[in-house]
Parts: sequence; structure tokens; C-alpha cells
Amino acid sequence: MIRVQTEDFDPGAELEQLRRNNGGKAGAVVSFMGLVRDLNEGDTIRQMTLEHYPGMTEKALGIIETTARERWKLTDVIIIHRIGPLAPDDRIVFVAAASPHRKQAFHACEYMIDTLKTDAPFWKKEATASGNRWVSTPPVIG
Amino acid sequence: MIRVQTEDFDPGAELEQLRRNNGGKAGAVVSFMGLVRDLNEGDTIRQMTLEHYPGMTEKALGIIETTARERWKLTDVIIIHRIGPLAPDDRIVFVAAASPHRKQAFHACEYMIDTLKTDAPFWKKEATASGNRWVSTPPVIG
Amino acid sequence: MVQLRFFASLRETLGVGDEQVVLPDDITDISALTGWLQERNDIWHTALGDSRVHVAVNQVLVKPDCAVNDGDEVAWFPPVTGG
Amino acid sequence: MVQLRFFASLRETLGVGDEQVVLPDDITDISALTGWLQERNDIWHTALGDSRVHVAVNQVLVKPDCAVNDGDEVAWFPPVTGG
Repeated sequence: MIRVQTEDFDPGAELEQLRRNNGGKAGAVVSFMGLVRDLNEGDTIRQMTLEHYPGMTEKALGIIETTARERWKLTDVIIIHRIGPLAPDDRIVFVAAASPHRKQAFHACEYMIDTLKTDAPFWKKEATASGNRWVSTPPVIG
Repeated sequence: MIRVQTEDFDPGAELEQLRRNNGGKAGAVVSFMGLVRDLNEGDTIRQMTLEHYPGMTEKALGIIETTARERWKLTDVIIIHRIGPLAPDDRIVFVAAASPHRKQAFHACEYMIDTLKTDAPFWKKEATASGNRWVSTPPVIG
Repeated sequence: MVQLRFFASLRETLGVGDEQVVLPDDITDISALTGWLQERNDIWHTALGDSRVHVAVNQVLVKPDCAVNDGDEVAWFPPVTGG
Repeated sequence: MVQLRFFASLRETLGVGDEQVVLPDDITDISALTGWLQERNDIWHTALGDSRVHVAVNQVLVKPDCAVNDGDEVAWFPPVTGG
């Protein structure tokens, strides 16, 4: 299930829907929730705006889901990404993978968010005290 | 935050509380939700009962949280495990790690559930058509 | 006609998001199309000359030797920063 | 007095969950305590002789050479299967 939307989403409702559809098949659900941080490269972030490439975004996320389902045994997949203006602590992205086996769920979830961050056409513009700026490089991988 | 309880829990409410306390610090929240499967070793599972060692359980989970916080830069940790009777698709366990960096959140979450499965004193007894049996080995790691 | 699209910082630098152009006969791949657009002025030359710029044809990432045909949608954009 | 505890399949096999015993003077570590309990009968001998059985002293996992003292809580249990 893939959604790109301006409005917020409810991770609990998404996980509950997945559980209701589970039918006893998946014992492991791994999810990643991305939140807006209040600091980037030493500057306080007041707001950010997410631009995307309509059409290509959905296509890129669809390829990510398909590839994950081919590589790992998954019973369900969720990818939700927001666009438009966001403030610190706002939810940006939610990715979940359900599998009979927990290692597969972990691998698939991590693969999907890693690949989303390099392949899906989203761009962040940050508002700081000294003005607006495009985030020019991917976030540090810790 | 560690809880061992008979009653169900709400992963969405837990994630939302974590987000509200975040203060812009964590950009990444990785969570694992364990559900009861309807099949184990070829047999249909009707119900299972989780026994634990009161006191030692909380101590073991506390050590897991402390070790995770020492190894990775975490802003918040959740470990919830249920005990008592459970049916297929019921939630058993919820583990979450919040971090400024997503790789750290993934490593910490996976470490916590892996270690819980080897070190925390919980035991599953399954009810199948042919009677009750203790789960004698850890679930297959896929 | 080819549909050109520019996103994020590239759109702001060039001052254009969408544009339709008639493809000259001798332009048959992305590399040539990019070079042709770079001839417009120094801003275009520098912005599209950045090696980090990504190109997508019909919403799929491609390499510079990818063919371009009448009716295609071609997009240039900086490295993505979502998630 | 030492508090003995048995969990899960081990509790069912032995038919006892909690028991208090007076520690003989010559029993000073877990290995000796387990051996002493195994002398009770064949069921105890076999159940506590399983190399997979875990032992915790005062709610912390320990090895067989761990010391045991009056007032301790000692627990035996099969490999854990939670999560």
C-alpha cells in the first residue's frame, strides 16, 4: 500500500489495519517512522516544505515495494510519505513490513526506507532564522 | 519505558506519546510488533499462554534497555510484553527505539528484540488440536 | 514536442518548472538534449552541468546515453532528500 | 533457607513451582545444589540434568560455578521462548 499525501497519517491505525488483515500469517511487523528534527547542520529548523515529482514518486515507491516483496517473504507492505509544509516533530514518512520471520521484516523495512531516501523524488526545503535553503545532501547515516 | 502486562496495548498511542515527548530530537523511530501466528511447526494454533518469571522479567528487560542506550544514541525506548492467554493475531510484544539517526534506531530495535528472545524469562505454551505443548525452541530466525 | 521538467533547487535556479520544446532532428539522446539546453546561457550551462543532477525520462531515472523521442517527458533534478 | 523456583515445562515435570529448603553445609555452589536435588529421584535427575536448563540466582542468569548462600532465590527453567 503506497500513499503520497499532504495530510497527516496515523501509524497506529495503519498498524491496526495491517493486523486485522493478517489472518495469522505474519508474526513480525517492523516499521520506520520519520519525524522532522528541529536541528540540521547546526541550524534551528522552524519549518520545512517537501516538494515531489507527482507521478514519478508513486512509480518509484511502487518499484521499491515490488523489489522488497521479491527479495523477502512479506505478507504486507506500507509506504506513506507526506508532502507540503511540515514543522518539527511532524511525521514525514512511515514504512512497514510484515513477515512470518522477524529478520526478513527488519531487512525489508530497512531496505525500503534506505532506497526511498536515494531513489524517490522528494526534496526538502528548510526554513531557518537566516532564510530558506534546500537540503542539498542526504541526511547523515549514523 | 518497560511494561509487562496481561492487558492489550496500543502501538499507535505508544508511538504518539513518544512523538509528543520528542522535542525535535529524534528523526527516526523504528519499532517491532510481534503477533501470534496461527501456525507453528505445521500445527494450527488455537491459543497460547505466556508464562513469565515476575521480577526477573522486569530486571532482564531493564538490562536490555540500559545496554541499548549505552551502545546507541537513543532518545527514547519502549519495551512492552504481554503475559497470559493470547489468540492468533493478538499483539505479544512491542519494542521501539527513537534516535536522531535511522541506522542507530534500526540496530537498537533489532538488538532489543533479539536479546529479549534469548534473555528475558518468558515461555509460550501452545494449544493445538492434539493438545497443549510448550514451545521448546526459539522461533526460526528467517 | 518534448515535455521538459525541472524540480526543487534546479527549478528555482532556472526560473522554470515546465516547458515544451520541439526537439531538433540531431538531438537523439539525453546527453545531447542537456548540452543543447546548456547553450542557452551561463546559468543553464552551470546548473545542468552539475554532475550530481539526475535525469528521468518518462518518470524513470536514466543515464545520459538514454534515447529521447518526440512525446517524451524529460525531468532534471538535484539529488533527492526525502524520507 | 533457600527459595527454589521452577518454571514452565520444568515446573510441570517436577510438579513443583516454589519450594524452600535448608541448604546443607557442604552445598556452596549451583552445581552442587543441582546435583543434590537430582538425587531425589529419576524425574529430578533427568529434568535438572538437561544441559539446556538455565539457572538464575536472585533473578540473574548464572553459570553452574556461581556461589549460593542462605537467603538466595534460585530458579531453574528451560530456554526462554518469548517475544
